[in-house]
Amino acid sequence: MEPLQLLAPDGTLTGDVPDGLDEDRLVGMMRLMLLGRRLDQKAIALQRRGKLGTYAPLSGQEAASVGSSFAMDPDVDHLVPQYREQLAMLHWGLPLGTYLLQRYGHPRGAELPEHRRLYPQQVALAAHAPHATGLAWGLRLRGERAAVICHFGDGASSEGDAHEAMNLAGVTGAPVIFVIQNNGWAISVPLHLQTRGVIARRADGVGIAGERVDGNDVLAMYAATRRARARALDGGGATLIEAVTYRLGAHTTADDPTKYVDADELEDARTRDPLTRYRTWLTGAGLWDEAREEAAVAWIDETVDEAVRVFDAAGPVDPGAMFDHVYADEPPRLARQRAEYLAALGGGA
Amino acid sequence: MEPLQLLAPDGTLTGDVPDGLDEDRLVGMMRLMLLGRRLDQKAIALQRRGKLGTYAPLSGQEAASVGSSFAMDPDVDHLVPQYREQLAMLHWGLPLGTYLLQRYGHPRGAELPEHRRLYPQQVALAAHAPHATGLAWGLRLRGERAAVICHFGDGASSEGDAHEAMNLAGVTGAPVIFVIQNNGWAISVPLHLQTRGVIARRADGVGIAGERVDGNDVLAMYAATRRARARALDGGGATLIEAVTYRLGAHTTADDPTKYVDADELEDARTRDPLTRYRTWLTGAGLWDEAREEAAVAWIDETVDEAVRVFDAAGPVDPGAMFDHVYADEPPRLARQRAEYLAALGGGA
Amino acid sequence: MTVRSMIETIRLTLEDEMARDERVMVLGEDVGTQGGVFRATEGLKARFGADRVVDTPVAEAGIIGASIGLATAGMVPVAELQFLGFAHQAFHQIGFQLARFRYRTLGRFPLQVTIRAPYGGAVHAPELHSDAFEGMLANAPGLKIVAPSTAADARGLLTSAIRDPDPVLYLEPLRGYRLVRDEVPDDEHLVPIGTARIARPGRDVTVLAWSFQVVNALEAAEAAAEEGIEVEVVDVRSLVPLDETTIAESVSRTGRCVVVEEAPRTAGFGAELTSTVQELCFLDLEAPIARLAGWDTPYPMPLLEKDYIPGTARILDAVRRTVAF
Amino acid sequence: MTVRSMIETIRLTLEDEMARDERVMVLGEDVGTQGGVFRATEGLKARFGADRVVDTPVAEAGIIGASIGLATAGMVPVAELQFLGFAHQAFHQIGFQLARFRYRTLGRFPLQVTIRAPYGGAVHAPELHSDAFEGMLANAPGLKIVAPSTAADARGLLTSAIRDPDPVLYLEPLRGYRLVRDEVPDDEHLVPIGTARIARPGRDVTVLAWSFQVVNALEAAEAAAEEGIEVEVVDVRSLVPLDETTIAESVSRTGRCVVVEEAPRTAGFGAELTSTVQELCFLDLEAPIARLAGWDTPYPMPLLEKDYIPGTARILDAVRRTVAF
Ligand SMILES: Cc1ncc(C[n+]2csc(CCOP(=O)(O)OP(=O)(O)O)c2C)c(N)n1
Ligand SMILES: Cc1ncc(C[n+]2csc(CCOP(=O)(O)OP(=O)(O)O)c2C)c(N)n1
Ligand SMILES: [Mg+2]
Ligand SMILES: [Mg+2]
Repeated sequence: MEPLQLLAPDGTLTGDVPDGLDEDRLVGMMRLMLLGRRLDQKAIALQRRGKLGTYAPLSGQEAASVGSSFAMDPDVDHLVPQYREQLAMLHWGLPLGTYLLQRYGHPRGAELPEHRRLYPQQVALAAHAPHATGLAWGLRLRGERAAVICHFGDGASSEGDAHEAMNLAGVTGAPVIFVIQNNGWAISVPLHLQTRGVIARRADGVGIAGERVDGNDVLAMYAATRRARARALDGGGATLIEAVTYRLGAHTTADDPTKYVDADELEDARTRDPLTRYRTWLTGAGLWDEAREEAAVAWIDETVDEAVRVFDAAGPVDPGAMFDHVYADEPPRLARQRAEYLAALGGGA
Repeated sequence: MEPLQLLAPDGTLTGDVPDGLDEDRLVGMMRLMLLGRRLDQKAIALQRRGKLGTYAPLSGQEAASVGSSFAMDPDVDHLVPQYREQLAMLHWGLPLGTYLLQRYGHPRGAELPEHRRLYPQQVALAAHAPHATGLAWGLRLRGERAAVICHFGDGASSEGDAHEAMNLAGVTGAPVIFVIQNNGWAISVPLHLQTRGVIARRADGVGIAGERVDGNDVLAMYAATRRARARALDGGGATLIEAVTYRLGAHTTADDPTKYVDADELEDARTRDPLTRYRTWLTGAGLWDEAREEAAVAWIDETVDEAVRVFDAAGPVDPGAMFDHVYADEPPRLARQRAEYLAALGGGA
Repeated sequence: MTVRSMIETIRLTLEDEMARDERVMVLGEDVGTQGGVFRATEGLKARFGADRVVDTPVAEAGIIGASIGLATAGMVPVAELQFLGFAHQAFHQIGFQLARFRYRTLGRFPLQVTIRAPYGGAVHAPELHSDAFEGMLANAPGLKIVAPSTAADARGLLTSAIRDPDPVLYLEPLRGYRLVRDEVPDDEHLVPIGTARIARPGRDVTVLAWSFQVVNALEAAEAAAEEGIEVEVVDVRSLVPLDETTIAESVSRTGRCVVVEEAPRTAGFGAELTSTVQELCFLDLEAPIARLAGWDTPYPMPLLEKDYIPGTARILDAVRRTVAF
Repeated sequence: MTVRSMIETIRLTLEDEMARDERVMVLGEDVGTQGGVFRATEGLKARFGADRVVDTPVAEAGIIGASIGLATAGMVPVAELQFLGFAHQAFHQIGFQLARFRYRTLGRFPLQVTIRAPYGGAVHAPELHSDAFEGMLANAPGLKIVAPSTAADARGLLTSAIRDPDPVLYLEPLRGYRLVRDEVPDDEHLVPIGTARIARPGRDVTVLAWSFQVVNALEAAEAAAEEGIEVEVVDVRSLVPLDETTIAESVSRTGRCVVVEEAPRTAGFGAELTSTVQELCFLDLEAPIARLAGWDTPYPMPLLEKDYIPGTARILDAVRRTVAF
């Protein structure tokens, strides 16, 4: 199953620029992709300085995240992300500072935008897939014209939850788009040990639409997702998009990929870098130049620095926060535990 | 995806009689199918008289069970069955009396043949599918030339376990054959609410071989399973066989299908009765006649009567049986509980 | 007030709640056309349509996972698990997704979800159908667990569960579906989650039970009364949150306590009750708290089950021993 | 004897057992080339090959389910779950398939399967990675559960677990992987499953703990000693089966007991210990058994975790209160 491609690895346009992408948005995609790449560097540096817990870099997957996100309307649609979707989450309005606080383990890092179209990032692989199906199904039942996009990885696609979610999407006709980021790895486990099947083909087995897309081609990702969204909104049901991409960095900052990634394979993958490809085309099309790159970098540095400022200003943790939001009303037993805890704090224990 | 068919519903042979079926075995399949049909009647009667708990009739699915079972070698291969596979279990040497005791809830009903190639029947839908994968994988690791066959239903195929098992079979190359008995129903839920996909197509998604077979055609079921077994033994890995069949009876004796099964649909399904079809062809081929039918019925009645005698002779339950086989060695706490229980029994509580 | 069976009451309550609030929907295996394998949802699809009464594929994690999504979309899902024994397939979704969503989103995504599940033994069911594993889920903060023993409470607690802004696991006693019959309010009736009920007052010993074991406990109390022992039966009915006040007050008064449950003894919910009572009533206890439970074996074959789960005789015996201590 | 860290000891023990018995195999996520995310299986694939050290797809139910099948085929699988927090995805396979296979086949299919899972908090891990839910699985008869706190016991219990004819869940303290270091026998070393260990003798109060909390308990005991309180620390180490004899003997002697665990308090395994002790030692108890645990909230964000799980200060405080009662 040949992946859909609109931009060849050398940046040649092999199809049409998809509808819905004016200059602003074409440039916006580039900027967000760049932000992703630089965020990785900055976050890894922060982590080394002990400011973040583990961080999951996204380098290599910028096109898959950004193309699929731009094809949705964050003012209307919903995002149900796995942990490596920081770019999609930012696109849905999560402040970068909040994201960093989350990685730091600060309770305020769990703050989500008020609009409630952004789910918390999911750590349990594929456990959020049925949530996405239910959410999309519920939107349809409530008569809202909106779709849901849910990202997860090739590893997560092996989980039973992924199958249950996609099959349920098939029978309910839920307007949901599953984007499987097939980045070749689940931590150290390569794709051929994860599955011998073609992930996109799973769509046939559960009766939803399926597409295999070059995940390093932001235009193809955009086009496929846009088509899937139109299908979802028109009552055509769910789509599974397999984004064939490659994880260029470590699984997380706790991981050392040199132990298991073949250096040649990695080199080869770098030749398909989604940023280079898109930049080449964008530049050729007269939409990108050094000035724009510099402006983007300045904006990014500003954005990241601002986020780090927010982060640094977050202040100490409110100890009582541990007991907040377990239930709408605190049961007596929990109230007693809270009191006991706060008293001990006061007592200097 | 057109199901493989060798016998048309009117009993015309549309392909070749598969290899491996001499007269004896062709007749043997008919006899076992007939046994199934009559066992349903007898078991339902026993259940009405309070002798069995719930019973899950198999009428309509005889060909799928028998054809797939005959293609395996019970002296070598292993069976990992769901609860509606009484015929396959008998083929693997389970005494019918034991089967009835199991349905009665008698502890001795859990006795399995000593050869250990027959797993206990599984009640938790698809939970046995990963067992089958692991067993097949283990046989390969141990250097045994044997395959595993594992049956479950269209409903069970929606469970995450089914996906995990089949995907793992793909990457391990385990010699396992999953026979999905797509009988149109999961209790009251019809196939189109169970899935919108083609179940056999799931094979592509996980990288195993897939076949869609007319499950009411015992020759086609035999042929497909035989092919799958050869593939498994030759290192070609796992196969998913979707047997397209129909449940002619109730889900179990506790179920009233008239509440949800359309009478016309059922009438229509009866025209594809696997027994009639096979009997017609077998008769035309000169391998079956009234005398053979009578002999078969006599043998069946005898078999069932004998089983009922075993059943009746099973005697009262050994109360201590409740505590047996929790662990190889009984921990002190459990020993104390056993003693307490037995003492209370003695004391007439 | 009308005398109704428990199953009829549950059906009626679901119907009332669906009529009252159009966001309420029912989903699960066989809940639609069939009306549930025990008829708890009979007639609902005919009245409310296939969008609100949904037959799902056989996929428990999917059912609970989808309920989470449905709730965040603004629906009020009431999911049925056909038997609690198959809740295990959804364990990660119940204990670690559903229960925690409010907490991990700082209240942004509360989940008004009810899970109904029949459970409990002595109905001659196949393997795994009789398992009583409520204690396992009681260790998952964020989830509420209730288990009525009367039809009236079945109504009151189900109404409260559906309207509760947090997820509630609502356990139905298989054995009591038709056996339990009592006066049920015809109109709206709420029992606050987190309150126990004194099912029978008594001064000599407190028996703590829930679900069908309350019926057994009351029977044992009758028998004990004939021997001059006055048993107080407390229907715990809300496992999480627990009504420590009612429980502690009772045991402190009687000074003796017997805890009854159907799960295997080791690490069942009875252990929580026993611990709580010894913490709250230590100085008032005149005998060790007796824990009655299933034995530490898997649920046995049906012909043995009546000896597996505690029955009247075992409760009576424990009551006698506790009083005589 | 060599001083080794716990993680090194686990690795070594796996290697020894694989060398001893060619049926032993290791499977799980990242156990192969990577040698496990914590290096517990480092070097094993190089030595024993890809057939016996297997990187599996990300599918926990599949891993445990396949282990059942592998065991019946005559292999001895040692499955790794990357974190106990993801055992929930396999809950039905662990608690209701693996644990029951011997029972439901009348002994025909015993399952010699070990599940290794790191767990426990205070390592600044993401959500769900620190959960301590051993108590939930303790309610599943047929499964054994062990949780060493020293490197020596890590060796002894892992050897016993792998050789045990029944399924054993072997819990590894994340926090202790590198922190815990002690003298480990170089040769074969077995600790019988079902035995507790007196980690420190004392006469005033018994602290029951397991896994990393034993380290905290010992620290608290040091501090208490300076105040003149002699704490006896019992390392429970085998949750199922439980060594009631050692535990009861200790508490009966000291008359006082503190139970420490990391799971949420309600219905954690601490409840089982508390109940057992009050049953076995009722007349000897001079104070209520104190239960220390995580609070009844989901595991909090990392910056709060040190206040979530019991630490030395809370243990010391409970010890003081229990002695002063
Ligand atoms: C249910 C579950 N099992 C195991 C893990 C541990 N784990 C974290 S990431 C990971 C690999 C995931 O691979 P993939 O889904 O391909 O996503 P990627 O990291 O490549 O983006 C594993 C096994 C987990 N988080 N959740
Ligand atoms: C895990 C699990 N969930 C639910 C059930 C309850 N249940 C028993 S049979 C059944 C329908 C199964 O349908 P299918 O798999 O098609 O098999 P069939 O009965 O048609 O042979 C259901 C839902 C179960 N046994 N196990
Ligand atoms: Mg991946
Ligand atoms: Mg079916």
